[in-house]
Amino acid sequence: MTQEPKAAVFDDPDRQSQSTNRALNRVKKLFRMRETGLVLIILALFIAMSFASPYFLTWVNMRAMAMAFAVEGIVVVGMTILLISGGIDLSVGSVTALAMVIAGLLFLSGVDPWTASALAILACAAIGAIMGFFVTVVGLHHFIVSLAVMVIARGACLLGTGGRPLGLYTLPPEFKFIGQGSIGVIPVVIIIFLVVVAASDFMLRRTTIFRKVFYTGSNEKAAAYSGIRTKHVVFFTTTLCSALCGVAGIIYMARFGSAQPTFGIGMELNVIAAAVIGGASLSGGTGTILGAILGVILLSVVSSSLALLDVSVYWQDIIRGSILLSAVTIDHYLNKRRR
Amino acid sequence: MTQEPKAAVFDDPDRQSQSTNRALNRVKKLFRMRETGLVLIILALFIAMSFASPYFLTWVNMRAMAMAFAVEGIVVVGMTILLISGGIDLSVGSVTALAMVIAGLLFLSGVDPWTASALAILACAAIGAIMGFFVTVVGLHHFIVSLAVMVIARGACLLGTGGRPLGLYTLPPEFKFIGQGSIGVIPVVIIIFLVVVAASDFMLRRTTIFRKVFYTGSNEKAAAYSGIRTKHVVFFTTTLCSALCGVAGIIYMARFGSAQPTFGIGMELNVIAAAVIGGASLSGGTGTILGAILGVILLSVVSSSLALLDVSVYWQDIIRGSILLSAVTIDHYLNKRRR
Amino acid sequence: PSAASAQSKFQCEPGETYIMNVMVSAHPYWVPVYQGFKQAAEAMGCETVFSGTPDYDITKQIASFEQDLVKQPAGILLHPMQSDPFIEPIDRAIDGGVEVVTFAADSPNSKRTAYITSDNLAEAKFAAEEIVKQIGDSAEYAVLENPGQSNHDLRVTALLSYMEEHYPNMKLVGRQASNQDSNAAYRATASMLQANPNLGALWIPEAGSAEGAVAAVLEAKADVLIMHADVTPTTLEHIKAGNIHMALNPNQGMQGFMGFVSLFMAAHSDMFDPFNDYKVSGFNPVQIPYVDNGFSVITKDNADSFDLNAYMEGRDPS
Amino acid sequence: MSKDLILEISNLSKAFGPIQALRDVRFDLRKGEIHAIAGENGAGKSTLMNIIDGILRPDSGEIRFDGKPVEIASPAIAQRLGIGFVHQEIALCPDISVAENIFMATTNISRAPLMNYARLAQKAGDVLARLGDIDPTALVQSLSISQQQLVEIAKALTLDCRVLILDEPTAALTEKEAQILFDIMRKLVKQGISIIYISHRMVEIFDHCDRVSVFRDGQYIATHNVAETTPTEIVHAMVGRVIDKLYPEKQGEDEKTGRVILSVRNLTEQRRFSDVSFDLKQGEILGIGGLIGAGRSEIVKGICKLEGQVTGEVVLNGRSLATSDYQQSIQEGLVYLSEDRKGDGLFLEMSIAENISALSLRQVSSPIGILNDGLETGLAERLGAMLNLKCGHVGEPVSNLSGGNQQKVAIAKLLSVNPKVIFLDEPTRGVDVGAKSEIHRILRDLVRKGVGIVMISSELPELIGVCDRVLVVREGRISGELAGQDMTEENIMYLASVLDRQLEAVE
Ligand SMILES: Nc1ncnc2c1ncn2[C@@H]1O[C@H](COP(=O)(O)OP(=O)(O)OP(=O)(O)O)[C@@H](O)[C@H]1O
Ligand SMILES: Nc1ncnc2c1ncn2[C@@H]1O[C@H](COP(=O)(O)OP(=O)(O)OP(=O)(O)O)[C@@H](O)[C@H]1O
Ligand SMILES: [Mg+2]
Ligand SMILES: [Mg+2]
Repeated sequence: MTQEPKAAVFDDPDRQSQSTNRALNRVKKLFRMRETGLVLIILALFIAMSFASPYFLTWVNMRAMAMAFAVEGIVVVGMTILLISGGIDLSVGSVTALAMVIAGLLFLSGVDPWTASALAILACAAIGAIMGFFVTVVGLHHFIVSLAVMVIARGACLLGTGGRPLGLYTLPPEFKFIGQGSIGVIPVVIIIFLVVVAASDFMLRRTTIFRKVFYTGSNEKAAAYSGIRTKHVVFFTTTLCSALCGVAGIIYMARFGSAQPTFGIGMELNVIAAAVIGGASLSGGTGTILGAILGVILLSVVSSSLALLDVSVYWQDIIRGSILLSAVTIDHYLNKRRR
Repeated sequence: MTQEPKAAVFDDPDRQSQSTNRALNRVKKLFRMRETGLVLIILALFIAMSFASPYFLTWVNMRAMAMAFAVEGIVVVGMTILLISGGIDLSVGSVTALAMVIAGLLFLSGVDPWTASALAILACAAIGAIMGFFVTVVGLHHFIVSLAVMVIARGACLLGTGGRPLGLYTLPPEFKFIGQGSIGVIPVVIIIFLVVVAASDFMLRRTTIFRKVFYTGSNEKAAAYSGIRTKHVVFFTTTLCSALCGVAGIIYMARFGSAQPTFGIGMELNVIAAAVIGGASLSGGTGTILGAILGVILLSVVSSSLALLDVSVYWQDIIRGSILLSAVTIDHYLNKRRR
Repeated sequence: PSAASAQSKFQCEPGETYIMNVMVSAHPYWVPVYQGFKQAAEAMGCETVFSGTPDYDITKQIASFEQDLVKQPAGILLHPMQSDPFIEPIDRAIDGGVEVVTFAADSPNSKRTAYITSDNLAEAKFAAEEIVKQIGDSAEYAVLENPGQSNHDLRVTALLSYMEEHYPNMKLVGRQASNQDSNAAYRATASMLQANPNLGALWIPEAGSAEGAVAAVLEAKADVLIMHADVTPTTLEHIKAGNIHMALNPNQGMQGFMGFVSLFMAAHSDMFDPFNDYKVSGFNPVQIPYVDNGFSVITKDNADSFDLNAYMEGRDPS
Repeated sequence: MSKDLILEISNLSKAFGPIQALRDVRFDLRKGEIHAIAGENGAGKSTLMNIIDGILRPDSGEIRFDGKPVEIASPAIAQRLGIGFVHQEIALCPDISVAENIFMATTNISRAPLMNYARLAQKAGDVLARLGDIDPTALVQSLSISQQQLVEIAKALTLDCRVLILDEPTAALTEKEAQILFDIMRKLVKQGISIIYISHRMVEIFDHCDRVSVFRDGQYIATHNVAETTPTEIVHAMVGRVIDKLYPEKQGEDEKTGRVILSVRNLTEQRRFSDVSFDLKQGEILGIGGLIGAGRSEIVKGICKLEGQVTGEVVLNGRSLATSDYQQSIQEGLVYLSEDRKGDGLFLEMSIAENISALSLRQVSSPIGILNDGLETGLAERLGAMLNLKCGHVGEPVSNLSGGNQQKVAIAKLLSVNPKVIFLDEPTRGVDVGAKSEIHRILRDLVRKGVGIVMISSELPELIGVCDRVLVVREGRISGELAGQDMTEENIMYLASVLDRQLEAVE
């Protein structure tokens, strides 16, 4: 139609401004990043704490704080990916405990700890696969499937141990090194954590396989129409989350030198909270590893700070909850304004 | 409007077949009802249990089972309505405990127990209103808000009691009657439960106010585009759920003659599970009170049965989880076939 | 033996059953208690059942208690999760001919005939004295706790008030909740160590948190005396390795054994005619307000005897 | 003959429970043709396409592709065969960028392990440049529904396909975008691609297609060469009766009262529109035209206080309104029909009856607010019959309905109240010819009863055929007003797209 030549007239000036526009967009993007708000809030907490306590900004304290959230952080990575794909997993706590118990029992029965750990992680992946089966093939909701598995896995922990923690003091030192050793000044636990985070963050943002996770979670129908096997994707993320719980369980085992059948009760809420604070949506399609990890850090720094300041235990919960609520509120407004 | 005369032309032949159609539809509806599957599963459990244990089908056992789920059932009603509106509440356990603690402290400080209870329920409603504020006005997600409130309310319980249960042995008998008395052979607790269930079921299905809850949860935007003040609706359901927790807390207090700051830890998952088993969707828009109550009954019968059969505690969780998973799977297939 | 049993009054009728009812029934604490309960029962030719609820949920425990009653046992050894809620059920049981004895937690206003427990005050006092003995009476100490769980609360508060009263120069520098979560205990201990470089001792009311606390102390290479109540295989190993100074473990076996014996006696009160008003007032003549089952002190030297897994080898847990 | 057939379908049937959506249908598609499919709402067109794309499985029947029998079990298989599909209902990922959405299928089968976002955005930009002004890096959720429709089309165009299915692609497009689409279609056909084109707009079928197949009630009726048939014949085959007059009588001279029902003055919203003023007179249907993204929807939503921070005055029957939200607007008698029926028009999993009564719960309940099932069913059945709604019974969920029938439910919802002014945003989007003329007739009747009607439509013939007066919106401003003989497609397009205000003076 007649408009076409006119459209061309439009094009030219547009093209010119495009390159400057793009550079501007990048800067804007950085500011618009969901994570910026969280970083600011955490920074504010750090500054406040370093005034409140001279011990806060010490290397040892930072190290201890990092150790306290690193392993849970691995589970958070799995949960975030699962949330992005539109799922949820309440069984993370029990599956983490089960990994310890399986590896511990195998080790006590004479299997070498590395093989035992590998088998335990495999078993956790298998549990994830079973959940994936019930979700994708049978068609049940993640929530209810993982709730049932949470109960079953806890039961398996109790059955395997008679409810008693397994003492694994005899684990060889090279195995305990995973949980207790350091390379240079940096604890191995933190190195593992950073590797998992960096790898999963990169993959989630940049690889074609993990992009399908976003597509599936954002609109399963649209993804299916584009030929994506959405059930495979959900099956995969469900399995991956449980497998990462397995990894976390093994690290805990190496770290504490014991397998505790009651470990991780209530952990699921903490883990989901971290992911949600970091921008993951419970309805799928959005979320970043970086954000989720910032969420873990936020929750962890608050807990550590309250301990460091020796706040009365009867006040701690009230303060912790209030800080959580304020943090997400501030973050929400920071995000809103930036848009 | 103009259509009326024309509509009449259309109506005549339709009307004739309508009455037969309607009767047929009703029968079909009964069979198509989501709840039929659950009823069948629960019946099957009852029959199996009455063969497995001579004690199962006794009046005393039935009474004990009903007493165990009646009060939680009231919370489930609130949660179901909230889920239908598209929300979720993780704070139900702590808020229930807080109701006891507030009423208990007031009573111990000399307030008469009825006033104390009314104030406690009001306080719970206020907590719900605050959550509703953060969700509707600030724009945060129910999950994270209620998680923070769960922590804060638990903290308040501990702070108010120093972590120790309040002995309320001195509660007057007419107050304890709510929790411990019977009218005829039927415990008052169960009567209250039935009244709440019947009233809320009726309202949810038949009143215009609660219909708006369905519209809002089904498609919030479409509801807004139908002139429904969706924020008011969500605010209302959030407040109602917490208020019902308050009611439950007061009944527990009357029943136990004490206020327990640690009551209801982990209760939220149980309550949500019951609603979901009963057909409520976590993404809003669907759910029935009847279904949710059947969900509670199912969970409760399974727990009671395992206890009655002296199943080894180490096996109980595994069996419980497996029955839960099988039940929802069977229910899912029954529903699928009927469609 | 059957001839002999007919003569002794300390013998059960065939099929006479006693139940032990607890909350969080998979918790390992109950295991040695139930073994003691069972050993006494076997000696008297009685049947036993282990019952309760796997959950930390008072309504479920009451429901399970009421279901126990349906079976009309001779008696129930009960660990009531909360005292007052059990008053009515216990009274109803006793009025219905089922004897009830409580252990480890009490329901003092009910009609239960006996209460067997560890003396948490004695444990706390012992721990306090030991701490002072080891690090002197003007040092810094801290505690981990689990607010809301009564016996743990008692172990902590009793120690604090004992210190305050007897050793006013001892300084409490940290009081943190770990709620039996080893990672939370790790976090709390690490922070306390940061804030208090001179921390001398740590008292922990249960073993799960002790595992996390030890990890933090070892990592910080701090010289802190750790004492805790209860025991797990891992804390045992830490005791052997000297990372934990000492653990105080309630004598669970005695708790179960004495629990059974008092229950049996209450159920067979016809063998006992004491000098009081029980006949006119209508209460059970066997009334034992309080039995202390005592506690063991676990150190490097005797740690090997406290391996529950070793103890349970070849025994039936149920 | 069969050598130049790319797709042959025979004896194909499909049922959804008791509803027989397709009965023994056949269909064939030649290489390099544009083959239109016509049929009433619920005739089974989308169902057939969903079967060809592997989204649904047929109950029986055979599909031959390129002469060979095939079983299309999933969209992935359809893709491998070279079938591309633009869905009637927009299916995009809202949280993902436009570029990624467009290349979702490509990403899915790509061997490259890493994403190349820069290239993706650039390629998407190239495709989009042909269609309209859309930023490839924007998130889909920030686009208007018509822009989303363009993205859907762009998505199909990037597929390397041999058969392209377009299921009512122009329902939400204006003339300009539609023309661009037709140009592209013709280029594709020249490259040997075959196109299946579904539309309820006869003009499009007769202007751009080679053959047309007609379906009715799930049955195949006939196929004609477009050159050898007439719209009347096709419509007759579709609906089984003759529709003599496509549009109802317009307002007669004697009906002009000059009484103003609604008067809008200086309505402004920071970013979306500014300085909008117009009057709606009694007895007229007022149309609003314009290009995609011009701001038509925003203006109307602003009047109803549905969205945005709006300043300016709205006067209803001589009284200035002080409404602050839509609830109050409804009470004053202003109602709005959304253009996005799936996103904000309907409660998909709820029943037809429950949908229809959503605006008017008071009508189907007792004074104390107890719902009356009978009244509710009655209302739904009455309005359903009036709009010729095709459904099993009004208790079934709306998600079971065909697209056009869903639109009828949305309209029925509005008609259930007694509004003073109705704002309709693309009211006949996806509605078949028969029902469309029925809706138009109802609108005209309402106007005669004194109800004010404002209708946004992107379909120019409809705008011209139904409205008595048309306002044209460009870039958030009213750029002109047309009435009577001046209402021509050319004039509307001109006002909608002139480049700047000075040019207007040249006219
Ligand atoms: N998922 C479903 N469940 C039940 N019935 C369905 C379903 N999908 C479609 N139908 C029914 O199948 C019939 C054909 O629907 P279809 O969507 O193919 O119609 P259509 O020709 O595309 O109509 P329109 O022009 O309105 O888009 C309709 O009667 C519809 O109600
Ligand atoms: N929620 C929103 N956020 C940002 N921009 C929006 C939003 N809604 C609409 N817009 C933009 O506002 C402009 C006007 O949109 P509007 O829907 O009113 O156009 P329209 O004339 O009705 O055309 P259409 O045919 O696309 O509906 C468009 O450019 C659209 O992208
Ligand atoms: Mg269609
Ligand atoms: Mg529009």
